[in-house]
Amino acid sequence: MKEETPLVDELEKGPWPSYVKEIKRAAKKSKAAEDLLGVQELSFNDKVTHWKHGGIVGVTGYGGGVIGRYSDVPDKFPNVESFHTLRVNHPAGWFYNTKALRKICDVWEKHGSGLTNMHGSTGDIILLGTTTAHLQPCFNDLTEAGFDLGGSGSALRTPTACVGPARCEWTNINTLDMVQDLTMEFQDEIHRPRWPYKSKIKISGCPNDCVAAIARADLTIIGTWRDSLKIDQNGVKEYAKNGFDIKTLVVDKCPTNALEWDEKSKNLKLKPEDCVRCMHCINKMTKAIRPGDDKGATIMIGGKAPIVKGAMLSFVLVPFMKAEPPYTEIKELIRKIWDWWDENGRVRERVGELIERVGMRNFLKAVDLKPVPQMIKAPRTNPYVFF
Amino acid sequence: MKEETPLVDELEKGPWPSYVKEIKRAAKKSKAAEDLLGVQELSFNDKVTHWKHGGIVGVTGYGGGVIGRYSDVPDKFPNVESFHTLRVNHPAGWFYNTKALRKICDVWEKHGSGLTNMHGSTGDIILLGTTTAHLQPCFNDLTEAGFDLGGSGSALRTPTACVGPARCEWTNINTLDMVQDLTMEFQDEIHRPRWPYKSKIKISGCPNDCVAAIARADLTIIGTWRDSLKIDQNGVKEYAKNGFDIKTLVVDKCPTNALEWDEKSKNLKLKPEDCVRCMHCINKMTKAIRPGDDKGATIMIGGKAPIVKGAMLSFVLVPFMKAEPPYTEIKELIRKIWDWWDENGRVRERVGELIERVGMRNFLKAVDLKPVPQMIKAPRTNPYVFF
Amino acid sequence: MGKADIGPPNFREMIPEVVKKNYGDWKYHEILKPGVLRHVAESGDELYTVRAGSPRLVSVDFIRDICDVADKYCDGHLRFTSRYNIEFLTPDKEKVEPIIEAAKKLGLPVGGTGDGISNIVHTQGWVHCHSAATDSSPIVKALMDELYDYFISMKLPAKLRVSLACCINMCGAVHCSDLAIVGVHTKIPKIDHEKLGAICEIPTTIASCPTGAIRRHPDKEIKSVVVREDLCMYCGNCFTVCPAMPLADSEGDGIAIYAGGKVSNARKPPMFSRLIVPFLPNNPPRWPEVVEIIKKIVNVYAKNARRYERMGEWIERVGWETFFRLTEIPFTEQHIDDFTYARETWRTTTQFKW
Amino acid sequence: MGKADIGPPNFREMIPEVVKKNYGDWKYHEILKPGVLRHVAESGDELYTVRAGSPRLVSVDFIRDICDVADKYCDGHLRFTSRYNIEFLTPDKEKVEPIIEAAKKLGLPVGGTGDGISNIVHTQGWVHCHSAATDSSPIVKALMDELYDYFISMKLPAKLRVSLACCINMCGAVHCSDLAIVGVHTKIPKIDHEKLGAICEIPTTIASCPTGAIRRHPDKEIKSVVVREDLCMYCGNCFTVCPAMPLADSEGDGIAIYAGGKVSNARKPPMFSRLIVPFLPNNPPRWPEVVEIIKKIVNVYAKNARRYERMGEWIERVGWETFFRLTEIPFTEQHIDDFTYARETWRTTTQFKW
Ligand code: SRM
Ligand code: SRM
Ligand code: SRM
Ligand code: SRM
Ligand code: SF4
Ligand code: SF4
Ligand code: SF4
Ligand code: SF4
Ligand code: SF4
Ligand code: SF4
Ligand code: SF4
Ligand code: SF4
Repeated sequence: MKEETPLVDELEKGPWPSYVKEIKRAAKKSKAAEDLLGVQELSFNDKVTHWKHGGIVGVTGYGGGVIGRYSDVPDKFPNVESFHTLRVNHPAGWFYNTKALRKICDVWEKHGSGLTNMHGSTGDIILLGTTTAHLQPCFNDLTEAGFDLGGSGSALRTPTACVGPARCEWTNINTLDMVQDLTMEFQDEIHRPRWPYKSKIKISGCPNDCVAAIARADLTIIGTWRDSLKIDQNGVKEYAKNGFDIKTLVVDKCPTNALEWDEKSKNLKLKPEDCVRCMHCINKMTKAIRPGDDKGATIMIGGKAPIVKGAMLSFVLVPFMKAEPPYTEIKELIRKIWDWWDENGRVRERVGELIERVGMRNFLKAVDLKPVPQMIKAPRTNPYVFF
Repeated sequence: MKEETPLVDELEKGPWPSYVKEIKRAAKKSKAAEDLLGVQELSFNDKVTHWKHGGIVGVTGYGGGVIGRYSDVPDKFPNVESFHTLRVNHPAGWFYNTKALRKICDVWEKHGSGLTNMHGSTGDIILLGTTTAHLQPCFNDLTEAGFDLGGSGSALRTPTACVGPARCEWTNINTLDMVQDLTMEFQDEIHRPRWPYKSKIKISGCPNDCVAAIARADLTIIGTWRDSLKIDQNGVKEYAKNGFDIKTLVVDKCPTNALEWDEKSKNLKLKPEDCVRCMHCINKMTKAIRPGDDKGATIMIGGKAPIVKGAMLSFVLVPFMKAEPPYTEIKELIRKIWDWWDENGRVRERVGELIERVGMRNFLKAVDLKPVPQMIKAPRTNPYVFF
Repeated sequence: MGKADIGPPNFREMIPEVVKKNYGDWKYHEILKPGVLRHVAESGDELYTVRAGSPRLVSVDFIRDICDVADKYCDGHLRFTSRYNIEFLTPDKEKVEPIIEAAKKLGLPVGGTGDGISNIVHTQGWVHCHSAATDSSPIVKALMDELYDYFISMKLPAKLRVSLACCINMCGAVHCSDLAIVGVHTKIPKIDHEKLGAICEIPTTIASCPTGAIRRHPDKEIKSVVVREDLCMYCGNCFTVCPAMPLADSEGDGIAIYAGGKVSNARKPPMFSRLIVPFLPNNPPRWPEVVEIIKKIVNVYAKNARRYERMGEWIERVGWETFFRLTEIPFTEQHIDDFTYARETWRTTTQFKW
Repeated sequence: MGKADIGPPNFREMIPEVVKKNYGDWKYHEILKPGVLRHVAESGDELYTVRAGSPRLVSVDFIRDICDVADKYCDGHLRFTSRYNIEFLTPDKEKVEPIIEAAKKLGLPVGGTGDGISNIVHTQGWVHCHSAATDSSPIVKALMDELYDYFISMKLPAKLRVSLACCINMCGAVHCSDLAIVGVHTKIPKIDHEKLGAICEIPTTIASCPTGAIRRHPDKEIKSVVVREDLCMYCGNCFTVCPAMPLADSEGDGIAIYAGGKVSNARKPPMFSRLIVPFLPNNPPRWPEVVEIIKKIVNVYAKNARRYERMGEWIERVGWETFFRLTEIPFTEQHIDDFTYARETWRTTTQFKW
C-alpha cells in the first residue's frame, strides 16, 4: 500500500539535491524503499525511530560486515521487517571506474533496496536495506564483481586514506598504496571480529588530515617530513606581486613564529628549528612553499568518539617513521599494539581508553617504545609518580 | 649534652643568612633549640625525619592553632620530646611596630624554643617548638600582648592579603581592611574546627596576585575593575623617550592584542572591550597606565595543593562584585559556600573538590548564583548533560 | 559461496590515466572557481576536478547517472571525497564546463571547495538506526537548502565543516567540527519491567551505567531495575546492553549544537567542538529552530572572524564570553562541564571579558 | 586563661605614618636598585622600601636585631613580605643607605625585587614535620648561597619564583612556581604488622589509598594490611591516616623538580609547574645534585628566554621538547602523566619540534 507522505514530500523542495527524491526513485523498483518512505513519515509524526536493536546476521565465514536491522512496525511495513545493511570496502581514495560502480548497482538492484550511502562515514559503500535471505547471494555477487565486505563489530574497520599522491601535491607518504596494503594484510582482522571492541586505521598524507584521522582513528598515520620545508623565493615574490598579504595571512598566523618577512626585499625566511609543520604557509602559498624532502609518517594512537569516557583525539606515538613498502615496521607496531590491547582491554574499551586506564608507562613498555617529549603537550603536574 | 654537628655546621658558611646560626643563637638560651641541632644532624645522617605523627594538644576553648609534635628519639633528645608549634595570626599585610614584635619575642623566649618562622607559608607567625605544659601560659601571654592564634586543622586558616593600599598603586580593593574585617568576623571559624577539612581565604589587590591566592586559597578575592584602564599619553611618550621598547615589551605581549602602538605619533591606543586586565601593560608602564575607576573584586573558588586529586587553581565564581565595608555581600556568599560544603563535603574534601564531585550545576544552585561564561574557559566537549 | 578476503579492488584499476602518469608528482594546485580545482604536475600535465554535492543517501540510478557523466567526460572515472562529494576528474580543460552543465542537469550543485561550507558529514538517523535521537538526512537537506549559497561560493573566512550525528555515539568526526549537530535524549530510559528480566542481564545492565544511576528494582518480586532520575544524563549506554530500556521520547528527544572544533593541524592543533545550544526540539520535516541558529552562527562568524580563521580559532581569540554575547545564545548550567575532566574547563584566571 | 577571639592586632596600629597618610593614594613606584623601591603618592609624598632577605627560620634575637634597625631608621615600623623577606620602610631618602648598611651588618642581603630570584618559599622539613621526604631549610640555604647573585641583582628575563615543599602535601604555592623542589618518596610504605592492627582502623586505611593498592593481609591471623607494589605511587595518604605505614626511607626519599608554573595573571594565566626531574637523592648538607640542576636550568632560561617572559611562558613558546633538549635533562616515562587527567597532556597534534 502506498502511504501518503506529506511531511517527507516537503523535502523534495529546495536547491540541495533531495534524498527523498532518491528514495522515491528506488521505490519505483523496490517495495522496501517504498516502505522506507512510510517509515520516515511515521517517524516524522512520532518523532522517534522505528528500528529495533539489531540482531546477529551475516555471511558465511565472516563475523562482520553486515548490520542487522528490524522494524518495530513490521505489520505496517512488512517490506522492511528486516532491513539489513552491507558494508562494502571502497577502493583506496574512493576512486572508481564506472564499470565497477555499475556492477555494484546491478548487484544491489537485484538483492536490496537499491538505496546506498556513497559513502558511510567510516568510508564503506553502504548498501542500505535487504532481507536476511538475500545477504549471502548478495555477497557472492559482490565478490564476483570484485568487491568485499568492510568491517563491523569488534573488528578492524575499513581503513581509509586521503586522495594523497593521486592528486595532492602535499602528500608525504603513499597513502593509497599504504591503505591498500594494510587492508590486504589485515583481511582477517577486518572480517573475523575477536577483539574487545572496534579498531580503526586512517591515513592522511599530511597534517591537514583530510580524512579526519586524528579525531576518528585508533591508529592514525599522518605524513610529515623531518628536514626543513622548502621556500622558492621567486614564487614568494610572485604571491607578493599579486597582492597577497604574506605578512598578515601567513607570517602572523604561523603558530610558532617560525617565519620572518622582509617587506623590502620580499624575502620569506624560515627558522627551520621552529617550524612544527602545521602546513599553513604551504597551504596558502602552494606555488612557493613545499614540504621537505626527508619524508615519512607520524604515528598516532587513540582517537575515538565520546562513548563512554568522552571523545579522544589521537596522540603522538612515533614522531617519525620511514614509510616505504612493504611497511614492515608499521605493520609490526600495529600488531604489537593490537596484541597488547586484545590481551588487556575490557569489553567495549578502545585502545586509547586502555592506555589511559593502565598508563602510558605500561603501554610503551609493552610495545617497546621509548618515551619522548613529542608524545606529550607537557609533563605531568601532579606528584603521583610510579617508580 | 652538646652534640657534634659537623654536617649541620657546614651550613653556617656561604653568603645567604644561615638558619643554623639562628638555631645556634637560640640554643644559647634554650635546651630545646640545642637538641634541635642534634636532631638535624641525625636526620642528615639518616636521611629521614625524626618526628612522629602529631598528637592532639591545644589551648582552652580553641580547637586549633597548635600543631602537636613529638620526637621519635626522645631518649637522645629529651628537650624536644614534645616540640609543639603555635600559629599566631599576623597583622594584616605583615606590618608590625617594633613594640609588638618585641613583645612576641619576650613571650616566646619565656615559653618556647626562641625559634620562629617569620612567617609560615600560610602567613602565621610560627612559634616553633614548646612543651605541652607551656601552651596555655604562652597563649595567655600572647593575648595579653594583643595577639591571638591563627587556624589549623579543619578550620578557616589565617586569611592573608597583599600589601595593597598601604603601598601599592595598583590595588583595586582595600585588601588590608578586608582581611582584618573578615578575620574578625570569622574568629569562630578560625578557632573552632568543625568542617570537613581546612578552608583558606586570600586577598590580592590586583591580578598580579602577590599572595598567590589563586593557587592556594579555597576562597580567592582579587581586585579588578569593570571599566577601561587609563592611559596617560604624556606618560607613554616619556617611556618612549627613555628608550623603553613599548611595541616589543608591552604591546606584543598583551594576551588579547588589546593595545595598538603608533610608532610615529607615539600614541598607545586601547580597545577596552578586548582588555582582560592582565596587568602587564600597567606593570611595565606604571607611570603612564593605571587601572580603571569602577573598582571591585573578582571572587574565585577552589584553589588547593595536590592531595589527593591533583592541585587545583581557584576559578571564577563572581566576575565582579563591589567590595565596600562592611563587605556584607562577600560575607554572605562565603557563609553560603561554607554551609553547603559543611553539609555536603566528605572528610578531607576541600570545597573545590566537592564542586568537582557534585558538579557546578548543583553548587551554583545552592549558593544562588547564575551561570555566566566567565566561570569557564570553554563549554563542555562531552555530551553527558543533565537536564 | 563467495570468495573470502579478496579485499577491495586495487585503486590502481580505478584511477584515471593522467593520475597514473603523474602519481605522486603533483606540483601545485589552484581553485579556479568554487568547485573547480586545477592541479599541475611536475610533468606539466594538468588535472581538472569538478566537485559536486551529493545527498549521500542515493539510489543506484543516481550512481548510474553520475557514471554516465564520467563515461562521457572523464574516461569512465570518478571519485568521492571524504565528505561524500562527487569528483569528476579530467586532464582536459575544455571538459570542465560541460561537466558542470551535466552536474547541474542532474540537480547537483558544484562547489564545496576552499573557504566555504562543504557537504555535511552525517549518519543514519530514523532511516536506519535504532539508536537515533533525531533524524539525519532531512536535517542535512533542510540546512543545505539554506546554506546552499555557502556551498557554491567561497566567501567565508575559512573552511567551515558542519557535521551531524543522530545520537551521542557520534558516528563521523562530529566531535571535532566547526559546527556539530547532535541528537540527544533528555528523558531517562523508560523501563519495560515485564520484559527486562527476560531479555537483559541485570548485573551487566547495572554495570553499564557510567554514573551508577541504575539499581535493582526495590521490589524483590520484580526482576528489573530502576533509574535514579537525578543521576541519569541520558547517555544511552544502558540501552546499548539492554533493549528493554529505550530512551527515545517524542518530546524529550532533540538536538544539541556544538561549535569550534577542527581536525586539521593547520595553525592551531585539532580542537574538540563545544556545547553551545543544549537542546532544540525535533521539528520535522525541516527543523526550523536548528536551521535558524546555525545560520545565525555562520553569519556572526562570517562577520567577525578574520581571514583564514576557523570558527574555533576565532572563538579562542575573542573568548567564549564574546561568542555568547555576539550570538545571543543564552548561557546555561548545561554549558558548564561536570563530567570527568570538568575542572580543566573552569576559568582559573582573572582574565576574562565582560 | 587568655582572652578568646581577640584576633590579630589591627594593622592600623602597625603601619607607619607616611603609609597612614597616603593609604590607598599611591601613584607609581620605581625600583631604584635591587632591593630598593620608591613609591610616590598622589600627595607627592615618597616611601622608600629596603627589602632584605631572611632565612625565615630565625631566633627571637634576630627579630630584635631587625627591630633595632627599624627603631633607628623607620620610626619603629617594618613589615614582612609574602615570601618571608623583611621590608624597612621610610619616607626619608637619606635613610636608605644607612638601612642598607645596617642590614649588611646583620648579614642580610638586600635585593629580591624585580626580575631576579626572591626568597624561596619553603616549609618545615626535618626540622619539624613528620611527613617530610626531604629537608627544607638546608636546601634553601645551599641554593640561595649559589643563587645569591640573582637575589641581589635584577638580570633575569623576568621574576623567577623558586619554592620548596618537603613532601607532596606541597605546603606553599609550590605547585605554581617557576621552579619547585618537592620531597618525594619512592618506596612503598614499610608496614609495622605488629602495631598496625592496634593503632589503625583497617577499613579506613584501605579506603585511604587512591589507587586501591592496599588490601587486607592475606593471612587472616594477622590483623594488618599489605600493599601491592605495582599500584603504589608513594603518595603517603595511607600514612596520614595510619602511622604504622611510614614511607620514609634513606635511599628511597629524595627530590623531584617541577618547572614552569606561575601565579600572576600577567600576560599568561596562572600555570601549574610540571615535572622535569623525577628523582634526585637526598644528599645533606648541601644537596649538590639539586643545586646543580637548578643552576643549570636558571642559566638556560636566562640565556634563551625573552625579556619579561616567565619560565613557563618561555617553555610554552619553545615547546617542552626544546626545553628538554636545551637543559639536557633525560626524558623518562615518569614525565608522562598517568593520573586522572593524563589524557589532557597527550600531544594530540602533529605539531611538534624534533
Ligand atoms: C553507518 C555509520 C553511520 C553512517 O551513516 O555513516 C555508523 C552506524 C552505526 N554506528 Fe557508528 N557508524 C559509522 C561510522 C562511525 C564513526 C566514523 C568513522 O568510523 O570514521 C564513528 C566515530 C569514530 C569512532 O569509531 O570512534 C562511529 C562511532 C560509533 C560508536 C561509538 C564508538 C566509540 O567508541 O565511541 C558506536 C557505538 C557502539 O559501538 O556501540 C557506533 C555504533 C553504530 C551502530 C552500529 C549502532 C549500534 O549501536 O549498533 C550504527 C548502525 C546504524 C545502522 O543501523 O546502519 N558508532 N561510527 C558509519 C559506518 C559506515 C561505514 O562503514 O562507512
Ligand atoms: C607550617 C606550614 C609549612 C611552613 O613551614 O610554612 C605547614 C605545615 C604543615 N602542613 Fe601545610 N603547612 C603550611 C601551609 C600550607 C599551604 C600554603 C598556604 O596555606 O598558603 C598549603 C597549600 C595550600 C592548600 O591548603 O592547599 C598546605 C597544604 C597542606 C596539605 C595539603 C592540603 C590539600 O588539601 O592538598 C596538608 C595535608 C593535610 O592537611 O593533611 C598539609 C599538612 C601540614 C601539616 C599539618 C602536616 C600534617 O599532615 O599533619 C604540617 C605541619 C608541619 C609541622 O610539623 O609544623 N598542608 N600547607 C604552613 C603553615 C604555616 C602558617 O600557618 O603560616
Ligand atoms: C578531497 C579531500 C580529500 C579526500 O581524499 O577526499 C580534500 C582535498 C583537499 N584538501 Fe582537504 N580534503 C578533504 C577533506 C578535508 C578534511 C576532512 C573533513 O572535512 O572532514 C579536512 C579537515 C577539516 C577540519 O580541520 O575540520 C581538510 C583540511 C584541509 C586543509 C586545512 C584547512 C584548515 O585551514 O584548517 C587544507 C588546506 C587549505 O584548505 O588551506 C586542505 C586542502 C585540500 C586540498 C587543497 C589539497 C590538494 O592540493 O588537493 C584539496 C582540495 C581542497 C578543497 O577542497 O578546497 N584540506 N580537508 C576532502 C574533500 C572533502 C569535501 O568534499 O569537502
Ligand atoms: C611585597 C609583595 C607583596 C606583599 O604583600 O608581601 C609584592 C610587592 C610587589 N609586587 Fe608582587 N609582591 C610580592 C609577591 C608576589 C607574588 C607571590 C609570590 O612570589 O609568591 C607574585 C606572584 C608570582 C607568580 O606569578 O608566581 C607577585 C607577582 C607580581 C607581578 C607579576 C609578575 C609577572 O609578570 O608574572 C608584579 C608586576 C611586575 O613585577 O611586573 C608584581 C609587582 C609588585 C610591586 C611592584 C607592586 C607595587 O607597586 O608595590 C611590588 C614590588 C615588586 C617587587 O618586589 O619588585 N608582583 N608578587 C610580595 C613580595 C615577595 C617577595 O618578598 O619577593
Ligand atoms: S591530507 Fe594532505 S596530502 Fe592528503 S589530501 Fe589532504 S592536503 Fe593532500
Ligand atoms: S608549516 Fe606552519 S609552523 Fe611551519 S613555518 Fe609554515 S606556518 Fe609556520
Ligand atoms: S597584588 Fe596587586 S595590589 Fe597587591 S601588592 Fe601585588 S601588585 Fe599590588
Ligand atoms: S592589562 Fe593586559 S590585557 Fe589589558 S591592555 Fe594591558 S596588557 Fe592587554
Ligand atoms: S550517530 Fe547514533 S543514531 Fe546515528 S547512526 Fe551512529 S549510532 Fe546510529
Ligand atoms: S542513560 Fe546512561 S546515565 Fe541514564 S541510566 Fe542509562 S546508562 Fe545510566
Ligand atoms: S610540605 Fe609536607 S613535610 Fe613539608 S611541612 Fe608541609 S606537610 Fe610537612
Ligand atoms: S602511599 Fe599512597 S598509593 Fe601507596 S599504598 Fe599508601 S595510599 Fe596507596
